[in-house]
Amino acid sequence: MRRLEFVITRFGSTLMVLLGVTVITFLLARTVPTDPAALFLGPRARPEEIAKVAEQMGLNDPLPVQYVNYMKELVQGDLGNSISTKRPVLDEIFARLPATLELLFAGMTTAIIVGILIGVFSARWKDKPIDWGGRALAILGVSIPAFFLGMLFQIVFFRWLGWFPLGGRTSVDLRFTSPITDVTGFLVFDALITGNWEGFKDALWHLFLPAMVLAAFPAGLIARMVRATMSDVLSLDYIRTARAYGQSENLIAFKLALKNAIGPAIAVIGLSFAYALTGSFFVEIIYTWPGLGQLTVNALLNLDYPLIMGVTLLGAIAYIAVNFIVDIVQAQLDPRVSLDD
Amino acid sequence: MTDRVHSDGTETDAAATQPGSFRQVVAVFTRDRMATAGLIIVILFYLIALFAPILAPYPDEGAGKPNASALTQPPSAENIMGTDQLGRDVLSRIIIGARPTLLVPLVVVALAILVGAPLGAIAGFRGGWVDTVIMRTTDLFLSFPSLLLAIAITAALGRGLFNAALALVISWWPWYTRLVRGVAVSVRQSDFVEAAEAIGLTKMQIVRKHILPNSVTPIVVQATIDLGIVIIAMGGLAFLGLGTQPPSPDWGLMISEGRSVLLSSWWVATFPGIAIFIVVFCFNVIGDALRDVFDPRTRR
Amino acid sequence: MTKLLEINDLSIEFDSGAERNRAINNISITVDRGEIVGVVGESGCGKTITGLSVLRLLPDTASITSGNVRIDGDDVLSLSNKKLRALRGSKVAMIFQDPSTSLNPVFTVASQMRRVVKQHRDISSAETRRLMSERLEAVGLSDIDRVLAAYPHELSGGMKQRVMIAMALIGEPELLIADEPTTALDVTVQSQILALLMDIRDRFDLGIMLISHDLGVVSQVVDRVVVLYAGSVVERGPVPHFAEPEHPYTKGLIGSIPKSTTERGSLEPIEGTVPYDPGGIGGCVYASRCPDRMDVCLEAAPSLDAVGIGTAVACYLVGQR
Amino acid sequence: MKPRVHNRAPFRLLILLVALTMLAAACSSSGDSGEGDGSGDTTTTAASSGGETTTTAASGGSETTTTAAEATGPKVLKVATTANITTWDPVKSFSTEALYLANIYEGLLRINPPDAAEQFTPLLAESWEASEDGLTWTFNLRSGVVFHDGAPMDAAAVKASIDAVKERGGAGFIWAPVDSIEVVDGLTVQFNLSYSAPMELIAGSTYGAWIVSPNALEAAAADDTYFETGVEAGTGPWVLESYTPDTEILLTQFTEYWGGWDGERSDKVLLSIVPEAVQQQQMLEGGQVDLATRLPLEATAEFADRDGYTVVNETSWFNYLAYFNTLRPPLDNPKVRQALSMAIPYDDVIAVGPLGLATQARGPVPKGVWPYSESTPQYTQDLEAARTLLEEAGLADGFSLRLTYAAENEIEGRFAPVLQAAFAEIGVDLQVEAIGFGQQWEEAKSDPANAQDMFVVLYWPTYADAGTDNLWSLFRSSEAPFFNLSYWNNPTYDKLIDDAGALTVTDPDESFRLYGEAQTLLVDEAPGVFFFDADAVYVVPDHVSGFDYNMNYPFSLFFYPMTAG
Repeated sequence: MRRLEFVITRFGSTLMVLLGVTVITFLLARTVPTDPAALFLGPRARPEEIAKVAEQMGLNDPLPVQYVNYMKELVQGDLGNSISTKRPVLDEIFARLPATLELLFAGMTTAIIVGILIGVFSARWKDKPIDWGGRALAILGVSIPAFFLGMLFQIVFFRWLGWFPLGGRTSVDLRFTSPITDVTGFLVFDALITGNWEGFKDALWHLFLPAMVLAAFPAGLIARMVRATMSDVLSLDYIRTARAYGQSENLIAFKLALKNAIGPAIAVIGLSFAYALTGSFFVEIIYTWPGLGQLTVNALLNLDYPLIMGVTLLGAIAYIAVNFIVDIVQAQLDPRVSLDD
Repeated sequence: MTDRVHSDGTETDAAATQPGSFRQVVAVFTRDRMATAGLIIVILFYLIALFAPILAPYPDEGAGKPNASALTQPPSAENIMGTDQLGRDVLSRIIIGARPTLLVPLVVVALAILVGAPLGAIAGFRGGWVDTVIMRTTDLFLSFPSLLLAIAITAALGRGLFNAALALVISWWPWYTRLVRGVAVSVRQSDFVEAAEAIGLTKMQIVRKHILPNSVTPIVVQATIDLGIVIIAMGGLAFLGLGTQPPSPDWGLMISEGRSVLLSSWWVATFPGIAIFIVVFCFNVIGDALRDVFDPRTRR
Repeated sequence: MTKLLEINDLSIEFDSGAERNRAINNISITVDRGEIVGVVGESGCGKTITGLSVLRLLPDTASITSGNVRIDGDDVLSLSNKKLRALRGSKVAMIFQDPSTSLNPVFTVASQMRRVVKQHRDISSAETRRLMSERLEAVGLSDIDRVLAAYPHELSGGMKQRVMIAMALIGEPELLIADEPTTALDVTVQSQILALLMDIRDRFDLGIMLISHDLGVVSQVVDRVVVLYAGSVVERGPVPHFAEPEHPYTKGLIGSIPKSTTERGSLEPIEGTVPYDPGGIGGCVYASRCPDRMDVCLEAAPSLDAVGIGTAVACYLVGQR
Repeated sequence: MKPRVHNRAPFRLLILLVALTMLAAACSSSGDSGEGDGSGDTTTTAASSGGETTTTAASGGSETTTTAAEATGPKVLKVATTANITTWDPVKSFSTEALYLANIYEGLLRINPPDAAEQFTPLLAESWEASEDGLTWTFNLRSGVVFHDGAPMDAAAVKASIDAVKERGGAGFIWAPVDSIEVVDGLTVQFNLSYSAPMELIAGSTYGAWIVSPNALEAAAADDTYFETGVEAGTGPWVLESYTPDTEILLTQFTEYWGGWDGERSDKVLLSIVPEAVQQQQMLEGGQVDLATRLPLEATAEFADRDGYTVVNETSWFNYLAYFNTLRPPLDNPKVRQALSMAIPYDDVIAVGPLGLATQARGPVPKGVWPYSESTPQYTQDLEAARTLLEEAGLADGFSLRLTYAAENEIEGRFAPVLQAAFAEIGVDLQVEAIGFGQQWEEAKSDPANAQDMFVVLYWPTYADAGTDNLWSLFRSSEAPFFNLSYWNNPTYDKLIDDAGALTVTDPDESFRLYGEAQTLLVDEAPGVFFFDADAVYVVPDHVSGFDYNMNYPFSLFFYPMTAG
């Protein structure tokens, strides 16, 4: 019962935070220096048209009224319309979401696996050459900006070695040779479940570099965190007990200690996700990945603020959701964690 | 648990962090050779930023003046890092660009501390509704991915170096509020504050005399690590066209500009990229060394 | 016939970066089958290090500079890692001071015990289960299924220590090293655990090295006592000898133990603390705190001389008597 | 006008949350054991229901085996483009989507490139004639033409289309001379003009001259968003098969096209929207596309030296200029504007901006377009003269100006610093600022008094008459600024332009003379700076045949004659 209570309380406070988040995005949207109505109608609009749309958009109401209206529309899933495409922001976002999610999923999965491995190896062989290498890798990961690493990989893996494509989600030819049937929007996954081997290879081949670039920073974060918590755990009594009973160092590091260390280390996954989310913007631009990042960058260029705020809001929601889940997963992993926060 | 994860992803348990003296900070560098090397390189870069116009071989080109007679030339004796699409010496651009790239993040972090730290001290020390209000606000800002919030703010305020820096301050101060609040709470519970109250120090005096000094070390550690992150964030904003405006140089902007000639003229984007990487790497090495000493969690 | 455990002239140094400290100084201890030997001393005097050295569990910063440790004649210090792991938990088992930190909090009792079985025995899972239940019963636990399914934090301190002992018995050890097994427990539970140790000694013909700071507790269960001070053995002998100990430190140690007969306020703690680097002291290690200190004590360390059968004391006073 | 979201949206917001939750859960659990299959399934399913705009893959293609598809698959022309769809509405369209619409829709006729034997190619009109006074134009339509939706193309459809453009079209102003349109009979349509105008040029316009199925026009009149999901109803050779926003457009043969499908033709045209020039370069080099519409300028020079590629380099309608804000001191003083025009190193601007692939402009009329005149003067850099002029204006100590240019235009971004450096030479501090073009225009239009001092713009005529467009739109005075964003007001110029325009059809020589006078006056008064007319540069691989750049349609490529062998 306490577990359920914890989830409910945690959910309640999350809702409060979400409400605050909408206030911030609303205020930011109203800070935009140009007249939203004029922006919406574009440069060809006549003043009387602008006035009419301003009235319709409720821009003449007092701010609190505008906020209430904004919230009313928001709960109906209406984030307004994009200024440049005139389509509902949510439609635009959903059209791009699968591509970004696929990238994020691949990047985060890689980051978590690689990060944990580096962290564990580092801690297992603390102060040995492996540790030095692991720490260097981790610092490297958090020191290279995604927008530079992405280009570096393009020079090396596309221009010099020719191993990977420069960008895009699939080869252009693919839609004629072996089109991927849209099932989930995750191309690699779709190709796999529909048995489209060519499509699978092609999509994976395109996904590889962007996912690696995206993974670098979070992997570094996770590696450092895992190393720190693992080092702590490895010096604890129960690890000595395990040693005293003949357990091998590898079993100790990769199972007995890791299960203890992973809980605190997971806390960093929420933050890694935040970095990966913004990192995906840069990765998408560099690898012309047709996701939310490209959408946002175009929106920035056109001052398409409903779209920018929509993406910001969803980014915050995603981040909050991830943190919420991380908390719960942490609680699940460690039987001792008291859940009354 | 999540609450204590910092903007660089490490857990600094503020309450448990020893209030170290500045001497201890210095001691870190006398012991750890990597950190010393990092510090020297960082100082070197900042000196370059300070004396940029003197050091740049072609200061005019560095500031943005095109040279129609030498477009995208590969590295050579005259231009050891080559020239960009507008014929400008890449090395000079990097040197002049060190100013916005390195100095502005310094100001950003300083302002974030200036705003965040006192709020954290007040929240932690006063407790009650003041604490609640400040910390709920902090939580609110921290529920956005920081860079995403900065992007949204810059979009709302308008592009440009000043607005980008402002946006980063707005996105970063809560980290310091949270950090200092942790210190403040632990200090408040300690005996010498009781003693201070007993001898009649006012709350503000206690904050000034006990809480803020005790926060210095964790703030220094955090700021070191944050500087690297803010440099990357600034570069990212410039890369997106939101930060420094062309033709002024900025490493992030230079990388962005170099993208269109990436395949034929790799040097345009690569050198500024390496520059930004070196600085951030050094900040991270220094930060790690400091944290190893001052953060008992990772101390042996 | 070789003894079950022989520690001969063992010295251990710690390397803390700039300086090296000798923590254990030429000590010799033996334990035989069916015998409980108490190793007694204040905290920081090297008891735990001695215990850990038997299984080569010393931290990376410690190094053994002289002497050897033999189990059934085999030199532990020169065993290969593989053989060492085979030794740990089977022939020699160890239980620790604080059962609540010595069990892995995120695994169930069954899971932790099963891993020990797997390490040393090749038996089916049903047999494993039976073995685990049997051992848990042997240490006096009931409601075995619940215990097996429990996480450590769901058990009381005494239960946890019983689980630890049961775990130690799984590998059918000949030698048990018990490092302050009762310190973290309530007084009533303490005596139960001590009784349990005696019980299993009898049933399994174990040799037990019982490490404790509490001479009073130890003397209830052990056959012989070794008193350690600052890394050196200052006095040893069978329990009866300690009714009238001879070394000033041992006397002090007894004086500082509360007894039911002791009147309030008559406890006499020993002044001062254990020296930091006993290896670097020229004279008697206890000289700095000794109420009966003489000039000679500061010049050279007294040797551990036999004063009776199985009894030895390292003190100039003893020689003068 | 008020935009609406259809009502499935809240449901989808929920799905988004679920999807994100699942993603996170999958991430967390994979950290533990590396397993994530079950949750991955849910995530992706949920996520995909949002992507409704993604149209399914090539019809039938997924049924056949891959090898068979490769062997017998359609002949596809693959093109990388940068052009985004701002609207699918052919009536409203006034932007980059012209590239696609020009292949889906047709006008009455097409204007041929300057070097062609005939001036026009008849399309939906087989012939036309003008009355003596140039006020009545009669077009005889081609018979048997049907729209993609099956409706017949006839005089009523032509009238409806042009009326719609006049009423709500983005480029509706081009039909300004047309007073009324009469349906004479099923296949004859007559335009009655209020003043004479070159109707062939107007009917051959890139924008606002497409003939659209009446059914679609009706639907669009009732529902503003009718076209927006990717609906079309033209007569052109290509049918829009699928459209994924910002990603790709697939065109397929319209089997009933009046021109027929004899000879070497492509079966489909796949247009990948690739905003990045570098990416397009890679796709072209890697053979992923047959044609790329935008390559890095640096790369085109390399292609010229390589076997297997031809670089097509032609004059174009693209005229780069900058407005001065003539409302505000010091730019209200012609001497200052002249000084600034003289400070510019035009050769460097051309060398740095378009990498030399341009010619210095003679005023706002692009080379090769009526009424371009070789006698229009040009400025050349003369810093001494510039300084003298500033002294005369009492501004020897210099001043500062703010210039904006379109962030999305790479060429402007390249030469803006050249201006900055040049102005510094005469003591003028120029702040340059890259903003989105829409924002830039918005700023200039909404508040002239506080707008930017200089506004760099790339302009091209809407149809092949730069007199009624460039000269009129950019610099003739008007009450509400639209494109005359120098806010220049010169009655002499206005009269010259108006008079010249009225004589275009009836007395072309006099019209040309008057236009010439106006252009000389314009350059002399310098309400703007005229930089260069950029070349249109295309890299055409040798395996592509039928490529023909038509400068009269600067944003369009016609895929009908093109094949990739």
